[in-house]
Amino acid sequence: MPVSYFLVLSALLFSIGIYGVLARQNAVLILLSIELMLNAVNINLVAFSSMLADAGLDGQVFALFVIAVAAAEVGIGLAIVILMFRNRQTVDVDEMSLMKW
Amino acid sequence: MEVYEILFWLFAAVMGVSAIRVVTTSNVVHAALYLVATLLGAAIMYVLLFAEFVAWVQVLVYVGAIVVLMLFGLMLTRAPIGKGSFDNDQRPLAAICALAVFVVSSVIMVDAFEGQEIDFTREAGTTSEQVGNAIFSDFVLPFEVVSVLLLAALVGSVVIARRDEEAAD
Amino acid sequence: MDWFDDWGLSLTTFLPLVGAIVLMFVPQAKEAAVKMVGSIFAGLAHIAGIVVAMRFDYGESGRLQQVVNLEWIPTIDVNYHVGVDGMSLPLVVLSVLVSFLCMIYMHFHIPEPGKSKAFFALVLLLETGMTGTFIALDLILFFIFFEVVLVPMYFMIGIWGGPRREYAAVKFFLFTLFGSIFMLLGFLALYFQTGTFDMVELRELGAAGIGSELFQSLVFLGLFLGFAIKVPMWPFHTWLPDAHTEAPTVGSVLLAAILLKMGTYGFIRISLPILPEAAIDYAPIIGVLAVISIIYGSLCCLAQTDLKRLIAFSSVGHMGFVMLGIATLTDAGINGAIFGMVAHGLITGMLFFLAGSIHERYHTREIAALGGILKQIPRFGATFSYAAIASLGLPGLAGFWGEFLALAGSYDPAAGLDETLFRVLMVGGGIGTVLTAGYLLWTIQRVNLGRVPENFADGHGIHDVSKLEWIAWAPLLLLIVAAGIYPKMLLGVTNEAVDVLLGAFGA
Amino acid sequence: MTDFLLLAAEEAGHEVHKGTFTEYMWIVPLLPFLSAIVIGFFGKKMKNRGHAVGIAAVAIGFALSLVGFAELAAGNAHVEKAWTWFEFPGGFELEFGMNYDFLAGVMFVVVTFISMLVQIYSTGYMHDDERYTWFYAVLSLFTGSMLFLVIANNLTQMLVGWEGVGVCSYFLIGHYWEEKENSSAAMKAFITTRVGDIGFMFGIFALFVLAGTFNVGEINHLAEEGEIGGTALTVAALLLFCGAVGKSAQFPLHVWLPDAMAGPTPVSALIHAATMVVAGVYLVARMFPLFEHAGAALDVVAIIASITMLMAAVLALVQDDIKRVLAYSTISQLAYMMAALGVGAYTAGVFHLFTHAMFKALLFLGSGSLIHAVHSNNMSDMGGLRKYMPHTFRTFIIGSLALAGIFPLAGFFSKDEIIGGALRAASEGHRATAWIVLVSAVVTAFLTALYMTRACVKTFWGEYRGHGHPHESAGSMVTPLWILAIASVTVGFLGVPVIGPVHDWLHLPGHELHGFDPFYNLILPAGSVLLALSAIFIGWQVFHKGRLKVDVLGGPFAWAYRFVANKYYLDELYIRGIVRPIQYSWAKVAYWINQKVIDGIVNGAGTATLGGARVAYTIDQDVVDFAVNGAAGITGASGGLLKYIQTGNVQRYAAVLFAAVAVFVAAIALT
Amino acid sequence: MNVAVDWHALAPETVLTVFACAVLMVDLFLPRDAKWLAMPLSAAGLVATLAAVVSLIGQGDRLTLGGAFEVDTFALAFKGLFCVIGLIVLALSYDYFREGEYAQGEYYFLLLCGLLGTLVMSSSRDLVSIFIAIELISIPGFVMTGLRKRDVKSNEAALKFFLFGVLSSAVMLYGMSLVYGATGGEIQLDAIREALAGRGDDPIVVMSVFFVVVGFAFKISAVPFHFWAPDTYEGAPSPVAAFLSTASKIGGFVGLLVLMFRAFPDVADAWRPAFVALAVLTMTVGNLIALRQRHIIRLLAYSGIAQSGYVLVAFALITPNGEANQQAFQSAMFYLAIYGIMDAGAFAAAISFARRGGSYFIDDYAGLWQRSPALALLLAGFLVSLAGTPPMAGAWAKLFVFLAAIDADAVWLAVVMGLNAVIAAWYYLAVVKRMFFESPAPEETREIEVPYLLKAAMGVAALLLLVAFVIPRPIADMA
Repeated sequence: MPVSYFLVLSALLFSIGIYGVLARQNAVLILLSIELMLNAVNINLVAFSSMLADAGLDGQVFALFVIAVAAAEVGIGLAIVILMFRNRQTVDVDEMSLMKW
Repeated sequence: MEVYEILFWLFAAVMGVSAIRVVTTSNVVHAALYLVATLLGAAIMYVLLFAEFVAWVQVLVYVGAIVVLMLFGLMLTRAPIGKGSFDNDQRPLAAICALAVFVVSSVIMVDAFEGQEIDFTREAGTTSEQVGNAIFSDFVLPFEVVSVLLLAALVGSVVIARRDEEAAD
Repeated sequence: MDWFDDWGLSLTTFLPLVGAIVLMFVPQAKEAAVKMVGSIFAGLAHIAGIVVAMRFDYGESGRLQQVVNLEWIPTIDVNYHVGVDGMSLPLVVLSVLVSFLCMIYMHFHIPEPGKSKAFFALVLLLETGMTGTFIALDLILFFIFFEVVLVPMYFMIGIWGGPRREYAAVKFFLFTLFGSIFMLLGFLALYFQTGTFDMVELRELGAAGIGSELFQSLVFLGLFLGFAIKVPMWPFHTWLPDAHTEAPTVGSVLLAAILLKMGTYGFIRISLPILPEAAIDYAPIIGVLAVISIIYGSLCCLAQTDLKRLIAFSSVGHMGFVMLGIATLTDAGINGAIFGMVAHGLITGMLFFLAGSIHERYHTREIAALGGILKQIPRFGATFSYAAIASLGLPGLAGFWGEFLALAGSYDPAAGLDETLFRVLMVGGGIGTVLTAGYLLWTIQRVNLGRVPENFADGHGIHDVSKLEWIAWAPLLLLIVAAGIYPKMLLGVTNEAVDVLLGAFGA
Repeated sequence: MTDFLLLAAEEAGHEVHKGTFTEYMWIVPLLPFLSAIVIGFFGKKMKNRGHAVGIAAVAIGFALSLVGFAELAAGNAHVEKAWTWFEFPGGFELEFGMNYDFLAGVMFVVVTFISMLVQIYSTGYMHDDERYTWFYAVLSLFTGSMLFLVIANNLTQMLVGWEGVGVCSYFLIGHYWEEKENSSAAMKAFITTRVGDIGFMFGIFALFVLAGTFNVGEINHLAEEGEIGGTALTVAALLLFCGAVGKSAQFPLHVWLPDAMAGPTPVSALIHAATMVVAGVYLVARMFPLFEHAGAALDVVAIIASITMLMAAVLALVQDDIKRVLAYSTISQLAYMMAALGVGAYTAGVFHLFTHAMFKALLFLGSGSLIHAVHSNNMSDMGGLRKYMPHTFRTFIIGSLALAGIFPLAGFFSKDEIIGGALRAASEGHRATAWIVLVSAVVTAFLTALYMTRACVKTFWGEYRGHGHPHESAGSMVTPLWILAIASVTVGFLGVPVIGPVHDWLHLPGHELHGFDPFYNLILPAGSVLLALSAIFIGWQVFHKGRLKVDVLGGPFAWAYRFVANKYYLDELYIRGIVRPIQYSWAKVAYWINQKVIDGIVNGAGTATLGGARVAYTIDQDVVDFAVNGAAGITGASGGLLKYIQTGNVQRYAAVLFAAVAVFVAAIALT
Repeated sequence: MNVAVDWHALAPETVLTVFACAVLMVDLFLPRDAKWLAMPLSAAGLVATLAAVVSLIGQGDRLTLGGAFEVDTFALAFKGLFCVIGLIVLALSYDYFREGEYAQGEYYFLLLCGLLGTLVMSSSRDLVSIFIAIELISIPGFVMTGLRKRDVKSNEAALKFFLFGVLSSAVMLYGMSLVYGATGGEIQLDAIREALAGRGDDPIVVMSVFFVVVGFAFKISAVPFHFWAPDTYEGAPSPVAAFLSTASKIGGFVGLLVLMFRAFPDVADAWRPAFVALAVLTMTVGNLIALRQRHIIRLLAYSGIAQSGYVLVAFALITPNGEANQQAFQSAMFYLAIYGIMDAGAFAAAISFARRGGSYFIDDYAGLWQRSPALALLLAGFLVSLAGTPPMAGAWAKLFVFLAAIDADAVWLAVVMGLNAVIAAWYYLAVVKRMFFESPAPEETREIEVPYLLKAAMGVAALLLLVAFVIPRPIADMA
């Protein structure tokens, strides 16, 4: 079975992820979209690694690392989102057209 | 048409649809759930590709941890469960762009891996032991580093997320 | 004393730097100490310079002497390669001398807002840069010194300058930087063509011809931009009047006396010997621009109402003569050019001193407001007339020989140059000398002669030349007449070096 | 260190005849220079305020010049010696040398003699001047430079002295610089002559390129040998002549000399009558062989001279300021000398230079004495002064007669020689221009007598029209007058036709000496004397007896009078046509260009960059407007919930980026 | 199972890890008013690491962990640099965090983790390690940016930085996965190069490289992928900004360097245009926008962007056959080294000025010279160095890139650089002008007292720059 099937699938996921990143407004949703992209990456890696079964398992391992890192990132990301949310309640809106001069 | 092909097409379809829903649904929780679907689909794909270990990790870490975390996050920030658009005003542009990326990359990849077959006739896929060997032979350094990284991430998210009771700064 | 033949030059160059560093540790409160330290180091540098001159072998002034050549950045073949020959020696001596005189002058003229410490430190830093430029025999080293000068001068203008000092300072810096970037590109291009930054080697290679004609002319163009802006040549001169007008007296003096020479020196030390063919191609352009500078500068002088600005524009004219001399590519022309550099250094430096002192006494530089200085403070007035007349190129004073030789050269330019064109240029230069006489005499008449304006009649705070001023000026005044009566003093030193230079042209 | 000041100068090697004294003639210029320095630095402290030094120096100089001249006369040919001033490998050698021959000898005598007398005279005339010492310093400096110019063995050195005397004259003309017009006159003098000097300098270059040397003797020699010639030589000669025109106030550069009368009268006597102004003549005389072989050069000289002499003589006729009368007379007399050279009458020209120096100095000093007495330059304020100041009167008359060329005074011989020379040249047809010279010379002779008569009449006869009581000047002033008067009477005899020694002294090799010729030596002189006398008679009738009154202001000749009274509008032309435009219009234009155009471009570049910066910044900020939209989102969120992070713009931007990347990849990868 | 590990080669990383964990542990037991002790501890850690690095110098190249980890001059040079920068950043942080009472212990821990990432990056020679390293550099960055938790700016900055960081990682990873496939399963750089040899125009290769480059372009904030940087730097705690614009950015560059020069040179013809565009855009836009900044941190941010533009020039010079590559590589290294020091110095000065109710606005720098000459002089020094004028080492940095450009016959690039240098000088001088040529506002005449650590940091940085100017040889040789 051609490896291209998987590649196209990953390409699909990747571009859907891009779409989400570009079209979504909610930070969490953007994060979800990025997760889609990361999965596309993983599918690629795994597909390749089994396509080149004799060339070792680098692809799969790589994929594992990606998953791990993704987990870490999600953790951080949500923490930041929560923090931000918390400040929204407390901090006055007028002070916030910031970081521009 | 072999069985694994059927499986592939089936779950590919599922993944595609749910992925699209992830980025289009107007309900945050649904979005998260669709993501779960996609990720599970991905796990199936890994199985098809003889990467059981990766598949398990995918299920555990992603579906188990990440998505749950996400849902927590959504709850915590009390995102509206109900309707409401989360999209900005440029879906078309985004769509075009995504389409462009998709077309270009898939065309190129298909062309590049013309005739590259995945041999499904091989017997049992990679065992977790093989993976372990691989990790501890060639990937010791990344492994160690990743552990530090995870630690850092942990500490980081704690620092960020915890309410520091005292009124600092 | 042999060690001196190796290290004398470096000593001359870096003593001021040491002085500047030492100054950092002298508390500003101790004004006197600051001044003392500053002058001492400048003085030491001056002595070192004189010793260098004394140990110079005039028998073969064409040869580079007291050469030191050390590896500096081997990876790109940059060396600490310094030395002097007949072309650079006078300029080295000039710069140490003038800097020292400035130091003396600064003892009692620290312009607003004071801060003598920083002021002295900057002058010392400047001195290092200037001297270094004249002894460097490695392109990168040259470039570094060439650039080092920018920073202190920028601060000097910016902090102690006149009302529009900020504009002037920035303009000066950016303008020069702009030029020197292209100069640097030229240097690097040379490096990759020849694999060396060493001027001496490059000169040898240059005689044989480096690279294609196109390459040469492009590189020459780059260098030209760098040097012409520094000179400055029309139409790259507009930074000069502003810088001069705004700069403090000492700044103007150093600017006129030495900084401008770095450009012309670059031409004779680098552009000409290394890229002779291109030089021949460019000579007519340079000549034309030079003559434009002469006439144009004189005309602008006639239009000035501010004394200092007038002198600034006169520099444009005088440097025009220098460039004309260089453009002729002849013995006479280039010797004349070097002579002109030194002469202009002495004379215009002197004039800026005087302009500064006038401003200090009368609190204005408006020519219209001044008058009868010769009546009120005769010695000062006499000195002013003397300097002005020297500046208009009176024979027997330094100003003459530079112009004479430059024009002589352009009557009979080097082989391969269009004779007719250069004779036309000569005529233009001649007209220029008449105009020069015109505006200078007119200035004398308006500033020096006539009756004393009422508002100054009481003579309050208007004193004649003070003792320290005499000390600071006497050397210049004497050298002006000495160089005029006995030009061989300079030409004897330069002409062999120039001959070596012209060797590149098969002359 | 000695090396550094390379003071050792080596011999440059020209043929050198040994003379006992003439060897050391270079001392003569040196003395005044030294005295100038001494006076300049210590004069104020001396009790005599410095004049003693100056007079002493120049007196010694005079003595030496006489001795030297005697030695020349005794048959020692000219002495030339030189040191290298500096040289370039390219055969470019500049010498610092002396060249003492009869011509130089004559000049030496004239310069030192007049200078001496003038300085003595000035002790009286300048007595109360506040810049007395300075005055003497500059006088000495001038004398030095003049002698330096004369003794120069090469053109460049001559140029140096040339400019030196120029600047001295600038100082002295502007001596009373409190008055603007005086300093302006000084500037006018300097700049006008400078115009000529540039020509001189170019001439030097041209000759150097032709002859490969600056040395006068060699150049002349090469010219005679015909080594150098052709148009180039003519051009070179003419360029040199430009210098002469400037210095000797020939048309069209004569305008400065009358104004130069703004200086103290002794200065006018020394510089603007006897010495500096003849430098031009001296130059032509010095380079005479060159001029002879330089094609049409001499003709140009002759024509210019003719124009000048007439023009100036006419102007002298209408002046009221006595010094201006003399000034114009000087111009026309200088033209006389030039004309002489122009027709090849070298001897006559130089001889006239010599005699003229005497009586013109006399006249100036005399007029100075008058002015000193009546405190005015204008003859309209004088009159009847012969009663009050007998000495001045007598000497002045002698001078005038000499100038008018009455036998046996100095002027007679020299002028007669010139007319004779012109006639010879014309009749023998050497030169076509000789006729012009002849005619104008004769007319000028007549006019000269006429305007001198006018001057004398208006000054010494009639009633005193001035204020106060004029009185004879002090001895220090009168003595020089008498000495000069005697000189004016006697020196002429040196030039008695045929037998006068001048003919041997100033004889150029290759020119035949004319033997006795009744026409040239009896009839012609008689004629010219008659001419002069008739002019005097007419003048007496018109100006004293008041016969033949012509209403100059109205009447048919009014236009002519106005034309002349305005100096042919030449000054107007120069001022309005050249000076003012440059000084104001062109200068303004150039400066405007500088500020608006060139600097405009420079600043424009800066502004453009800033503009670019503004644009880039705006785009950047609008596109990457995170915070502002974030704030907007927060505004939404203030409703309670963190709904949006409005990254809209960023996303649009990112979208474009991704699309761009995709296209880029496609472009590169699929081609 | 067990692979031979060259522990000495790993020493620096090991030491640093140990100290990082130590900091974390100690922090738990420290009372609140003694939390600052974490700083000296981390400093000690960095010094120890530096020592370890030094101990490796001159030992020749070492390759361990199956070629994943290489210790050569390049790696050592950068490790040293990162340690120095790290120390400077620590010095900057001390007072800032102590007074702010932010989570000090964690902060120092995260900082060390980030630095560890840079160290690993210097030695990583395969895709996975590079990926992990860059993540290890970024993730602590996200957190540290958000450390001023009460400050909305800080939060926004963190979120923005985070989102773009993750996105860029995703893009980069996608590229890497394709490289993996296209090369037939290679992840070692040298192997990749072999696999790619002669496939310069293979679409898949080109595309994969592109995704990688885009990913990195985000990390090093190259125009047009720069937009997150200024706001992030501004919102982040200033010391963190310093870290981001020096260590973190240079880390990204190191990754890009090894990838481009060791893995992808044969594909150069395909992506050179991209790098040319990136370089020109980055320096020009960066400089132009910097011209308009009135907030010192934003100015430094944009100037930093422009500076990376000069480095990118080096990448635009790579050629497959590559006789000029060496030159380019060296110039990039040299530039990064100098840049790290001078930028850190500039940040130090800005922080010192902003302390204690100071301000970040350049207008308020007016007459700083009269208030505290030393500070003004130092800042001026750093700016002059950034402007690339003698007598500071910045001049050499520029010079080397010029050299490389000319060497590769990319004259026009050099010219563009030159013009940019002039523009850059303009805004650097504008600050200098404020400090020296203007007199302070009447009420603002008090001297600014600067803590010793900051003084030390600036002093060291300035000294390094001066020395590097006088004797650039060591760096030049190392490069």
